[in-house]
Amino acid sequence: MTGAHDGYYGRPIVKEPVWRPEIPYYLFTGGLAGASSVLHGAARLAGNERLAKSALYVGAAADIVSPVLLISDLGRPERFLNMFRVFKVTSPMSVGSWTLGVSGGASTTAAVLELLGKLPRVKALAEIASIAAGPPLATYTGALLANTAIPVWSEARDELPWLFGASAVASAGAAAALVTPPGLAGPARRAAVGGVLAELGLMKAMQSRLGFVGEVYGQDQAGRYAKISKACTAVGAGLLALGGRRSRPVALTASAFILAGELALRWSVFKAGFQSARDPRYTVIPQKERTAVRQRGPCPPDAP
Amino acid sequence: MGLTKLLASWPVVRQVRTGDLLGTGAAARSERSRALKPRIAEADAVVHSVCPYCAVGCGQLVYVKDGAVTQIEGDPASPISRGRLCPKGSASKSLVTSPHRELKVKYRRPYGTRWEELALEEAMEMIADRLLAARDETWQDTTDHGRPANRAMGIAHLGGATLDNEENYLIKKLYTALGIVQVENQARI
Amino acid sequence: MSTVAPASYGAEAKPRMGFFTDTSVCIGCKACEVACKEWNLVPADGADWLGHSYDNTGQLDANTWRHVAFIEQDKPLRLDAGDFATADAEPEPLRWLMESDVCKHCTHAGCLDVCPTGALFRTEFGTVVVQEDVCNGCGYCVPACPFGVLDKRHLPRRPEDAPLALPMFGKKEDGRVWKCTLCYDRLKGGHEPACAKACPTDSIQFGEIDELRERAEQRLAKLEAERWNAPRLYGHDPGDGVGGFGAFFLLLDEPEVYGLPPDPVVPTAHLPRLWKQTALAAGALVVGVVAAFVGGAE
Amino acid sequence: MPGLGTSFGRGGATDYQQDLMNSDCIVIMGSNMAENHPVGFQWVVEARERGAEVIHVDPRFTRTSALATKHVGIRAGSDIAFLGGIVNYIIEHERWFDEYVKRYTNAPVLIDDEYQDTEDLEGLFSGWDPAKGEYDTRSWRYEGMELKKGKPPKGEQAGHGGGSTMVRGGVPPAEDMTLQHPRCVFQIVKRHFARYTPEVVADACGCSIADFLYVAEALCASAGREKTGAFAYAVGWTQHTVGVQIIRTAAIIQLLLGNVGRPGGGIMALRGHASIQGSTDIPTLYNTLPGYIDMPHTEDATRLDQWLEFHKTQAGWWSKLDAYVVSLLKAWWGQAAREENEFCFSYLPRIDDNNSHYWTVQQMLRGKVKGYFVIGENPAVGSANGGAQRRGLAKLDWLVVRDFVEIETASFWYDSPEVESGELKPEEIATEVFLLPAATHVEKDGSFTNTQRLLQWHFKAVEPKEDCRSELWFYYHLGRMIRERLRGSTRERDRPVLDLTWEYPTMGEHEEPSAEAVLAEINGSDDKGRPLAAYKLLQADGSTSCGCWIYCGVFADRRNMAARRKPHWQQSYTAPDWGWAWPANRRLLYNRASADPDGKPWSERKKLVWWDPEQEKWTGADTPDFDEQKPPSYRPEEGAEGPEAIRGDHPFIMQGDGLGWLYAPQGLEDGPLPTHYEPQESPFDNPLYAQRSNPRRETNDLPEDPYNPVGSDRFPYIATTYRLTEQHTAGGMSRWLPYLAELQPQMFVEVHPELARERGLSHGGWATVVTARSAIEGRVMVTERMRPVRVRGRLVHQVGLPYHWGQRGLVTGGAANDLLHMALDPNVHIQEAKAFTCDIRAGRRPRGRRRVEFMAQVRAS
Repeated sequence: MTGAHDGYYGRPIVKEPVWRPEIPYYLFTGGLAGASSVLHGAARLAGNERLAKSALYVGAAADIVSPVLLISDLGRPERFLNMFRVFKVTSPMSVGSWTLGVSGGASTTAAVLELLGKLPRVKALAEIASIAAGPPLATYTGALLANTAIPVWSEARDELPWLFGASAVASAGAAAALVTPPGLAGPARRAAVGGVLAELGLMKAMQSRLGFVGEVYGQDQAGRYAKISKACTAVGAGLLALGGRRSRPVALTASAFILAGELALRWSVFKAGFQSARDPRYTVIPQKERTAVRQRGPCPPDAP
Repeated sequence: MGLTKLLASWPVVRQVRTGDLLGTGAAARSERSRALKPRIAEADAVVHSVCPYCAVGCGQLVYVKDGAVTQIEGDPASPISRGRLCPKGSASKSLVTSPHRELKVKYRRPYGTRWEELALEEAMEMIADRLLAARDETWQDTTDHGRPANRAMGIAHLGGATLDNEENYLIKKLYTALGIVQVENQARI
Repeated sequence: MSTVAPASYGAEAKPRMGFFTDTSVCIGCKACEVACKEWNLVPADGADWLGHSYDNTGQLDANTWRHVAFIEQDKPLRLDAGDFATADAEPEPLRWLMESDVCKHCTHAGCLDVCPTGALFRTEFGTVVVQEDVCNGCGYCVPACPFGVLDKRHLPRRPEDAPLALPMFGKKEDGRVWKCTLCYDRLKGGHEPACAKACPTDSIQFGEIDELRERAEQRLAKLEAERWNAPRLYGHDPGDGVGGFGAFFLLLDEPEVYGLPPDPVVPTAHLPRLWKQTALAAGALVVGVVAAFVGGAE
Repeated sequence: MPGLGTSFGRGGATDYQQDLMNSDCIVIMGSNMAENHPVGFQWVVEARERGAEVIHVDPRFTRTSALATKHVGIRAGSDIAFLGGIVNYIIEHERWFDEYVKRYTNAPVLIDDEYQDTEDLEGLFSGWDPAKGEYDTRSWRYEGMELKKGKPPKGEQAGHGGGSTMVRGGVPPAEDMTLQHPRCVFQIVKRHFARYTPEVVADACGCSIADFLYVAEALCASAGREKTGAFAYAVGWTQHTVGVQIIRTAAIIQLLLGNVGRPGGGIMALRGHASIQGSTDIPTLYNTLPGYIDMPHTEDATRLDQWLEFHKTQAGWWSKLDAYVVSLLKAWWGQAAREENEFCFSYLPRIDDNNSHYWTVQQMLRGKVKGYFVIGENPAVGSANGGAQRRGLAKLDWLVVRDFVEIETASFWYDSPEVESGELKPEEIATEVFLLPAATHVEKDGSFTNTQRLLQWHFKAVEPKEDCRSELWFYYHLGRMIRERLRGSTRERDRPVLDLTWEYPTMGEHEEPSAEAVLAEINGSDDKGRPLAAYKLLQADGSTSCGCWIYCGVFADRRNMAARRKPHWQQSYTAPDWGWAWPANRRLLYNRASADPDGKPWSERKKLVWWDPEQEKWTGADTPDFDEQKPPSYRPEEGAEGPEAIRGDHPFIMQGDGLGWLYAPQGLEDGPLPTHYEPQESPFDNPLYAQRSNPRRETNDLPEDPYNPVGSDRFPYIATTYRLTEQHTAGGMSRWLPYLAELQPQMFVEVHPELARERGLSHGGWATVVTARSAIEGRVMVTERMRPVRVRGRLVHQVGLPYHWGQRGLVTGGAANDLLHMALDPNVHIQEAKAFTCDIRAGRRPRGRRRVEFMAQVRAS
C-alpha cells in the first residue's frame, strides 16, 4: 500500500511532455530572433547601421532555424501547415505560430533585400513587421510553458515570460556583440549584461516563490543545466562588462559564454518540467493545500 | 474548388463567419468528423449469437460487412445479459478475426520433428482409416469375465463443453455406434 | 476559456452527453478496456506484468482509453460490521477498490484550449475529441491536461496512413495524439459508447449530464445511508477548476489514491493574467533594449 | 450433477440467474462469481442494491468478496465442515421451515435398522467393504423398501433421481410426521451433524466463530414464508474428493430452510463453459446416454426389459424410462430398431465402473490407447497433472486435435517442459498428430445450453475460412466415410454403424450438415415424423423417436424454440419466450414448492406458481414443474404407477417419492449424508473423525502421479487453483488474443506478506511452487487478500495459483495444473484441484536436466 501523496503506485498524474530536444533549442532561437529584431530596430533608430545589420542578420538566421526545429519535432511534420488552420487566442502555441510566421517571413525578407540592396520600400515594411513581431516572439514561449498542467511551469506563470524575455535580450545582445566590432557594439554589450543580470534575479525570485515545487531546479538535469547557466552567464557578463570594449577576443569569449548560458537556461527550464511531471507529489501536495485553504476561507486570487 | 470556396473552407475564416471565435467548436470540425458514421451502420447483416466463453449465455449481435465480421457486441434484448459482456465476451471479434488462428491442417508424422502440410480431405481419409484399424485392433466382444462388452477400448475422446448440443449429439451417437465408450469432456474436469 | 456545446452548432447542437462511473459497483473485470479497444481499433499496449494488484495496463495513454485502477486497502468497505454481526463486532479492515478511469471531457478543457490546429474540438454532444485527420502531433495538449489523459502514439504508422512527409522529416511512428472520443461515431449513430454498453454491473453509466448528476447525488445519499466508508463524488461540480467533468465519478477514497488530481484546474484559467505578464515582459524588453543605447555606440 | 440430482431429482441448476435478484441472502461459496461469471453477477449486485445480504465464503478475498456485504475466509477443502455447521445450527436453534420440511422432504421417512451412521462407525457408514474399497449401499435404504437384485445404478442417472428406489405408490413405507422417531431421517440428520458445533467449525475451517455464526444467522433470517436465500457454487465445490457431498450439504440446508423451488432460492450451479450443461445433458461422457440415462454396464442385465425393470422407478417420471430409452434407440437406429430385436438395445456398448478421463490417461500411460480425439480441450495444460497428460499423449499411435490455434496439446511433442528437460525427445515420440482448424461460434449454426439449462441458438454469420470446419461437419463426414468403408460388412460389430440413422441434409460448398435437422432429431417425432411437443408424449412401443428426452419440445411445431429472441422488455421477468429451457421450458425447477401444500403461495412476496381453484390448474409466472391438472389434494390410488403415483403435495416429481432428499438412500458412492473428510493432500488429520479422508475416493498407483505425504513439512502449505476474469480456462481462447493477453500477461502466485517473509519472497520477484508431481514458476504477488488460517491451533498459509498459462500464446507462464494429482471424487471422477499441498521457494525453477534432478530430489527426500 502506497504513501499518502504517492498517489497511485507512485505513478505520475500529469503526463511528461512528449517534446524532444528541438524544443529547448527553439526556445533559445525563438528568443534570439525576437530580441534581435528589437535590437535591430533600436539600432536603426539610433543610427547605428553596423549594429542594426548584425542584429538583422542574426535575427533572420534564428528566424529561419526556428520553424525547421518546430516542424522536425511534430509527430506529423507533413501536417505543419495545420498550424495555420485556426487562430486560437487560448493557445500560446497558435499565437506563437502566427507570430513566428510573420516575424520569420518579415525578417528574412528584410535581410535578403538588405543583402541585395533592392526594393527599399518593401524592405522598410518588412523591417517594421519583424520589429513589431519581435517582442511577443521573445516572450510568448514563457506563456507557452506556463499554460500547462505541469506544476513547476504553471506555478511560474508570473516569472516565465519575464525570464525568457530577459534571456532573449541577453542572447541577442551577446550574438550581436559577437559579430560587431567592439567600437560599435556598446548597446549590444549593455543589453547582454543587463539581460543576464535581470535573468539571474528573476531566476532567484521564481525559485523562491515556487518553493517546494521549485526544488526540481536543484535536482538532476534541471539542476545541472541551471548551474551551468548561472556560471556561464555570470562569467560571460563579467568579462563582457570589463573587457568587451577593449579586446575583440575577450568580447568573443564573453559572448560565447553568455550564449551557452542562455541555451543552458532553456534546457534547465525544459527539463524541470519533465521532472516536475514525473513525481506525483508536485501535483498532489499543492492541490491539497489549495483545497485546504478553500475549505478554510475564500478562494485564493488566481483560482477560477 | 474555387478560391472563395477554398477560403470559405478555411477554419480561420469559419471562425469569423460562424462566430466560433475561439475556434474550439464547429469551425474546427473537419469534413471527416462531420460525416462520421458508426461502422455498424454500414453492416450488411446483424446476426444473433451467444457468447462462446463461460456458461452465463450472454446474447451477442454479430455485425457482418462483405462477408467479414466487423463488430461483436452485447444483445440488449437478452433477459440474462441485457446487452452487457465481460472482457472475454467483448474480445469475441478478436477471437474470430485473429491472425493467430490456424487456417490449414497441420500434420506431424511419427518421430517427425516438424509440422507438414496436409490436405483436409486426405487428413479425413487418414483419420477414418486409423480409427477403424484401432477399433478392430482393440475390439472386445466380451469382458475377461465373459460379460458382453461390445466395445473398442483403444480409442478415446475428450471435448464438448464449448461445442454445440447438435455437435455433441453426433459425437455421442457416432462413437456409441462404433463401440467407443471413453468419451469425456470438460464437465469431468 | 472554452465552454460546452458552443452556439456554433446552431440547430445541430445536442444535449451534453457524458459518463457517470460509479466505483461502488465496479467488479474490475476490464470489459470497458477491451470493448473500447475492439470498437475503436486501439492497438494492444504491450504485455507487461506490473504487479500493481490486478492492474497490468498502468494508466490512460494513447493505447488505453479506459483504464481500471486496483487499490488494495487495509480499510473496511463499510463502517459497520453488517446486519448479522454481534453488537461489538468490527468490520473487516480489508477492501479492494476498483475504478474505471477515462478522459474527463472537461467543461473547460486544457487540451482543447491549447490545441493549435483545431484537431481537438468540442463536438455537438459537448464532448472533446481529437480529429485523427487533423492532429499534427505538436504534443501541446499532453502536458496541458491536468489528468494526464492525452498521449502521443509512438507505435509504427499503419500502412494506410503512410507519411507523405517532407523527406528530411520522414517519421516512422504514428506520432499523433489519441484519447477517448466518448465513441463520437457511435453517438452520431445513436448508440451508447462501447465501454458503457459492455459494463456488466452498470458501473459505467452513459447519458445526459444533467440527468447523470442527479443520479449521482441520489447514489451518494444511498451509500452514505448504508454507512459506506468515505464515498464522495468527483468532478460533478460545475464550480470546480475545470467547470465540472463530462465524465465524472463516485469514489470511495481521496482522488489521488486512484491516481487522480485532488483539485484539477484548467491551465487556461490563468491565461488572461498570463497574457498580461507576457505583454508587460515584451514591453519591458523593448524598453530595456532601447535603454541599452543610452550612452552611444561604444 | 449428482449432488443436486440425488437431492432434488435433476442435476441442473434449480434456478435461473436473473432470479438471484429476488433473493434476500445469497451465499456464494466454491465460486468466484464476479470474476468468472461477471455478467451473471449483475443479478447479485441487483439483489445487494435491493438490500440482500451477499456473502462470499472463500479461502481468498477476490473481486467477488470485494462486492459482497460479507467475506468469510476459510481453509481450502473445509467446505463440508462449514456447511455441516450450518445444518447443525438450523436444527439446534429450531430454525427450519417446519411445514416445508415435513411435507416436501423425506425428513419423516424411517430408515432401515441395518443403517449405521458415521457417528457409530468413526467416520464410516454401514456397508463399507475394505477389500473392495467401496460401499454396499443396501443398508442405507428406506425401511420396508424392497431391494432389487444386482448392482444398483450409479453416477449420473442415479444422480438424477432415477434408479432402484422402490417406493410403491409414491409414498415411503414408514414415516413419522412428528419427526421424533430415532430412525427417521430428521433425527438421523440431527445426530449426524450434532458434532459440527461452531467451535469445531472454527477449528476445522480456520474462520472465527463470529464469522461462522454471521453466515448461519443470515441464512436462517432469510428463510420462511416471506423470505428466501440462495446458494451459488462452481468448480470450487466440485473439484474435491468430496465434491458431490459438498453440494449435498448445501442441498440439505436449502431443504431445511424451505428454499428450493421458490423465487430467490435454490442452488445456482455456475458452469464455466458455454455448453458444459449441454455436454452433460447430451453427454460427451462415458457413463450416460442423452438425458442422463445410464450407459449399460458390463454387469447389467443384457435384455432390455430386464435392464429397464432394474433402472426405472415405480413412481415419478423416471418410471417412463422405457419410453425414453426406446425413443432414443429409434432416433439412432430408426427402421432397424424393432420390437423383436429389442430396438437394437444390444447395439449399445457397455462400460466398466470407471472409464472416465483420468482413467483413460492411465490407460494411455500404460500404452493401451491407440488413438485420441481432443476437441476444443487442452489437457496438456488444462487437466490435472499436465506432465502425466503429456507423457500419455506421447504414448499414443495417433492424436487428432481440433482447435482455433496450435495449443499445447498439439505441440507437446516439440515444446513441452518434458522436451525442454530432455525427458521426451521428438525423434523418439511415435505419436502421429493431426491438427485440424475449427470453426468459431459465428461460423456455424447451433445451440448452447447455458448454466441455467437454457438452450440458445446461435446463427452462422460468416463462412469458416480455408480448412476451418465445425465439429458438426467433422463428425458427420467422418461418420459418412466410415460407413462407406464398412458398407457390405457382415460383422456383428459393424451393424450398429451401418444401421445408424446418418442422413442429414447438407448445404453450401463445404457440405455443412444442417444443425437444425439434428436439433429436430434431438427433439423427437411421432411415427408420422411430426415433431413432438413434450416428453410426456414419448412412447415405449417404438412409435416415437427422441434423441434426448429432456430436450423434447425444443422443436415443437417445427419451430426452433432455442432461437426465440423476444426482448425481455416485451415479456415477464421470467422471460419464457427467450430461448428454451429444459425441462418443458421451466425456468425455476420444482416450482410447485413455491406454493404451500394446499397450493396457495407461501406469501405474496414470494409467489411464483400456485393452484387456481377456478381454472382447476396450476398457474403463475413460470411453467409449473408439476402435472398442470393435478390438484394439491390429489392422493394416488393403491398401486398407482408413474407420475400418477406422485401426490399433489409432493413437488419433486423426478424422485420416486416426490420428496426432496435430506438423506439420499441411494445414488451416491460415498454415503447417504455428507461428512467432512480431509483432502487427499492436507497438512492435518480429520478434526471430526478417525477416518481421515473420503474412504471411497479414487486414487491410482501411477509413478507419474505421486501424492504429497499427509502433514509433511516438505509441503507445508495449502494450494488452490483458480481462474481470472481476463483469461479463459487453459488459455486456448484467451492467451492468443492481444486485448486479453495484455490484461493478465503472466503466471503469478498469490501469497500473504507473512508467507513472503517466511520464504524470502519479494513482490514482483519469482517463486517456484513445488509438489511431488512438478515444479512451476511464477511472479510473486504479495497481498493481504491471501489470508492464513488458524486450524487446530496452527497457522497455515494458503497459496493462490491461477491456471491459465502454458508454453504457447502471446503470453506464457507456468501451468498450475502440472502441480495437481489425479485423486478423484468417487461419484463423478473429478480431480481435487481446489485443495492440495505444496512448497514454495524464492527464485525461478530449474531448467533442462537440472529440473529432472530437482524433481528426483523432491520425490526422494
